[in-house]
Amino acid sequence: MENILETKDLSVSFGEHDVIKDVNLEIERGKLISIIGPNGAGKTTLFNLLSGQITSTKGEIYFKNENVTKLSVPLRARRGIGRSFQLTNIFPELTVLENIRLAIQSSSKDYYSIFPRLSALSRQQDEAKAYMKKCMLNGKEHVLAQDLAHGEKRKLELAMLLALKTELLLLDEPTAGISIEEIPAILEVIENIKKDGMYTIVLIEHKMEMVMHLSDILVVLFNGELLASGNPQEIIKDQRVQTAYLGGLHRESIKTG
Amino acid sequence: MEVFINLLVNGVSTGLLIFLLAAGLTLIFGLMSVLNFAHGGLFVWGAFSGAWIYKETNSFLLAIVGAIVIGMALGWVLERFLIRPVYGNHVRQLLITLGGMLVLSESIKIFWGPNPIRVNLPGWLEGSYQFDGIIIIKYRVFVIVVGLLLYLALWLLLSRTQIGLMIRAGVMDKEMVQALGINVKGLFTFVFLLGAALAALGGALLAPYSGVVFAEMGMQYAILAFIVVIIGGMGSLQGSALASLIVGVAGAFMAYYIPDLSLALNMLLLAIVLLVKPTGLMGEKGSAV
Amino acid sequence: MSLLKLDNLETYLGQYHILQGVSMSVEEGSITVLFGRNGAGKTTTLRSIMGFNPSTTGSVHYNNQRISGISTHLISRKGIGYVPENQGIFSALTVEETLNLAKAKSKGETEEKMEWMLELFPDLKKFWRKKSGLLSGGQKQMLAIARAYINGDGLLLIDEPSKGLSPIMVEKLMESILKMKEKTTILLVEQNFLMASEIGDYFYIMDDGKIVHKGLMQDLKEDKATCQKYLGIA
Amino acid sequence: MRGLFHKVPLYWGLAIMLFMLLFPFVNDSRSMLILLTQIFIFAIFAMSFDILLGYTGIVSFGHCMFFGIGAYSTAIIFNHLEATLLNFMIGLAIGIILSALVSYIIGSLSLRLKSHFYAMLTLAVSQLFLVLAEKWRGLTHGGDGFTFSVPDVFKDRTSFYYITLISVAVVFILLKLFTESSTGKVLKAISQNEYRAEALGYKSLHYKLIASVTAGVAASFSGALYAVSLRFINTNVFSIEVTLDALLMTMIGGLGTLAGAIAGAGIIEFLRHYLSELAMTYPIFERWTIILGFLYIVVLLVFPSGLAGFIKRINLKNKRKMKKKGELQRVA
Repeated sequence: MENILETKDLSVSFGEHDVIKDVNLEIERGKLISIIGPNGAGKTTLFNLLSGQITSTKGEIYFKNENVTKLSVPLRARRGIGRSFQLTNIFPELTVLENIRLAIQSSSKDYYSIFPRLSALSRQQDEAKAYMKKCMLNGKEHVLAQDLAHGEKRKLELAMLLALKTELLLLDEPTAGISIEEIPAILEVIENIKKDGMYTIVLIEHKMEMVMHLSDILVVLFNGELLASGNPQEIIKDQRVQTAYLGGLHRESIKTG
Repeated sequence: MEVFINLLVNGVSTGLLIFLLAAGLTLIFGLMSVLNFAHGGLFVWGAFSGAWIYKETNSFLLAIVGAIVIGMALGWVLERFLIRPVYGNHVRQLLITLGGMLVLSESIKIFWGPNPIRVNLPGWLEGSYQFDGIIIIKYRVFVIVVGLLLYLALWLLLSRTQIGLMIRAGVMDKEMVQALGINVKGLFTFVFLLGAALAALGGALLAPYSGVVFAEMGMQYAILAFIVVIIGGMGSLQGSALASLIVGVAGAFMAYYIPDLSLALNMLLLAIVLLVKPTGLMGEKGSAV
Repeated sequence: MSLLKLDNLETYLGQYHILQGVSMSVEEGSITVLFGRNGAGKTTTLRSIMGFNPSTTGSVHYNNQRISGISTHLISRKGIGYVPENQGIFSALTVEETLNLAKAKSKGETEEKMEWMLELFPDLKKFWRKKSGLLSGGQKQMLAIARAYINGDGLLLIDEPSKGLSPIMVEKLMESILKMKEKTTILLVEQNFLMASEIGDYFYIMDDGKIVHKGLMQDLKEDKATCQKYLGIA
Repeated sequence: MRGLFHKVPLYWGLAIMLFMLLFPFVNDSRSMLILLTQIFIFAIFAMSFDILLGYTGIVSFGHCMFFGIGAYSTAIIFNHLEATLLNFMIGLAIGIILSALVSYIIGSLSLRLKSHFYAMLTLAVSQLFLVLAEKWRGLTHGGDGFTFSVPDVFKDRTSFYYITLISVAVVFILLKLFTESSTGKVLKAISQNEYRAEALGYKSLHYKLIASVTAGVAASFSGALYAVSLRFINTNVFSIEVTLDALLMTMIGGLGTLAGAIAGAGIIEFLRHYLSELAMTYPIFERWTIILGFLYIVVLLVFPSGLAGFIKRINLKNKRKMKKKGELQRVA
């Protein structure tokens, strides 16, 4: 299997503080990778680097063998890197269908058209319905996004990511702020997407049961460095990972630094 | 040479009047990021009430004090009933303060009729000084002196007093100021009233200077003040002072040499600043973009 | 005696139900640490106490007085000092001006408090006339703590002081905070378990907007299972 | 066409259109026809403003400049050339091209700035046009203005009534299609969450430019009709009151609905008509601008979503009530 994403010595520092240090990642297409690590380890920063919200101070990012290190957020989105945020980010006063259509339009060519073309409309409609099905939003076409339940908003967000023809989905805590009853549905959607085989998913998640259940590969980040990566079952038993979580590696880093 | 000096004096005095108007705008914006379109309304109310009180009492001092009191009273009403309900919503602030502006300048016509009214200079400020052919009008010197004194006073207030310290801190982090036990709403009311007083004073000083006052003047000067505030940098007092002088002086020269283009000149200055440094000459808070 | 008492706080941020019934108390003269992962609601708890994000139900009592529902500046004047997560530094004010501002609405022995803070954080004295924006990260944190203490010495709410600081700096700060316990009560939000567990007396753990665990810090250190469940990995 | 028009409003729209078409046969009061014509013209103007404020969230305080550009272009053409329909078309085209250019230039200069700046800048530029119109006396005759003659078909009140009525209908349908198009949806998206729209890959500046040019062109058209209806023009078309009219009409009718703008134009023009009649007996009403100003403030404070929002809220309440009733019945 080819690698969809690779990073080479990726680093970023804010002032004198290194937030991400020489991270080398290789992510295979079609896999689900979870990034874990204690708070402040740099997980969200790593996401920001991958999606282009911030630019690296050192190192490169390759997406489908193309160097995307210097590209802006919209350009990366065009190439297939999409990201969901910790807070849902949809257009509240548009319907579910319109939200998804917006995403489809953006990835198709006819996006400056001033008058609606009916053929394009119905094609988009069908496409949108397919995404809605995959994300279990059937029957909600004409509901305003603001009237959706919380978990459904998350699903809509995922559907929009798919509609953007995203190949690499960066999901930042997809279950945060969602009630316990709604979590299984979100999990099912993520599994649905994964089953398709077309999508590669990178996940930041704190709920360990979920991480263990979903992931093919676990990546542990600590103090901005890649501490370990590999099979989830093995990673979890790693003694260094255990102490890292309790803040115990600080002393070691004092010694080395 | 004579022309040059005269134009300079004219420009500086006009600039300082604009500064009085702009100072309030910029302080209010800096502290609460409220852009008060109605500010020009306070200015024109200051002009009319000052002129009216002077005509009735023949006391220039009383006219100025009265104008300030009326300006502050209107400012209080504005703050309490128009601006407070829409805190934090920029679009509604813009829309509602524009309505406030309209009501303020229209109500002028109810009280003083729709026609411009003439205003006379107080006797002790009439006349001019002459040095070797250079004629300097007394009242302009008076305006310059008052303007400089007020700038100094404002600067002292901001840099030397406790309330100035609170205002400066509030511009940077409103929440933290509250967490230090300071009532930000009260602080804002204070700044708003201060701004209203300055605007009304500016109007009252302008009235005898231009000799005639009219209701539409508020909007005209408000636009000038906005241009000044953007050029100087939103929220910066020094920036506003500098930009006021630039606009005043450049306007005076333009009005003398190419009178038809004087308003275009300000737009040109504005466009250049917006293109080159959208935060203004001395703005650093990054209020633009 | 408990100085601060939260009773069943429920707080919404927009449509998000952040605090879902938070009850806790802080004993006078103690350091209480509030643990929990990102997004658990720790910062919102402090912000609800300060009145920035008032709770919709439930109450906060300080010194047996109800302080929920009144505005922030009045809460502060009861003697509660606050160090926000981003430190809330007034970057264009000097150290001197910042600390003077802290005295403005503070009661009691402000001079004495000021002296003690300068003794505890001599760097502040060194950079007395420097703009606070130019201080280093650690110095800014010292300034924020000193400002909060001078402003209200009854109770200090400190939100993640170790964030973004070097380990040596964190250690120094934690020592200072421990010293401050002599004269004030502290509610500390922290992620760094090993550091915080050394200075804390009591702890609470939050998850998903609820308190899921509480007790003596001593017990938590020995309770590996709880540590792993909420603070580490399963 | 499902989804473009919901059925009920479509029927309502057709019924109102039919009524308006028949109106001159029912009531041939000249003043009523003139008033309605005025309403149609301002309805176009208000709709153009709604594209900016309601659909895209752009606050412009200088919308009168496009109205004025359209009005002056037509008036000046008729002042210099013969009063023929062809010349009207030429004047209209000049106005539209000028407006498109001006809105494009102002927009690309300042739409990337915050709303404050744009509002102020447009206000200042529109005042510049006012000054220009006052100073360029050779072309505009300054503040006194000038009269001109118009083609006969415009002179006849009834035929002009129909021309403006059809104009409103056409502009409404065109703008409705525009707002329902992909571009329109992106505009709506930008007004709700600009950052997110950018993240979807839409360059918001381009879309805002499209909106402001569209609005400028439509406003210019209404200005041309306005000039023709008066057969006279002066610098008043560039005054801030004209912008305020647009604001008031869209705010009262409800933002982002187009139909609301039409209703708002009707309400304001009727109000103005009756207030100025009242002014004959009570001089205080000569200052009706101040009454409109107060009305505007009250609307902003009390009904921020206007008449349309108010109706929507009532509908929603009824729906919820019905839903509740249904649930109760099910429980029972």
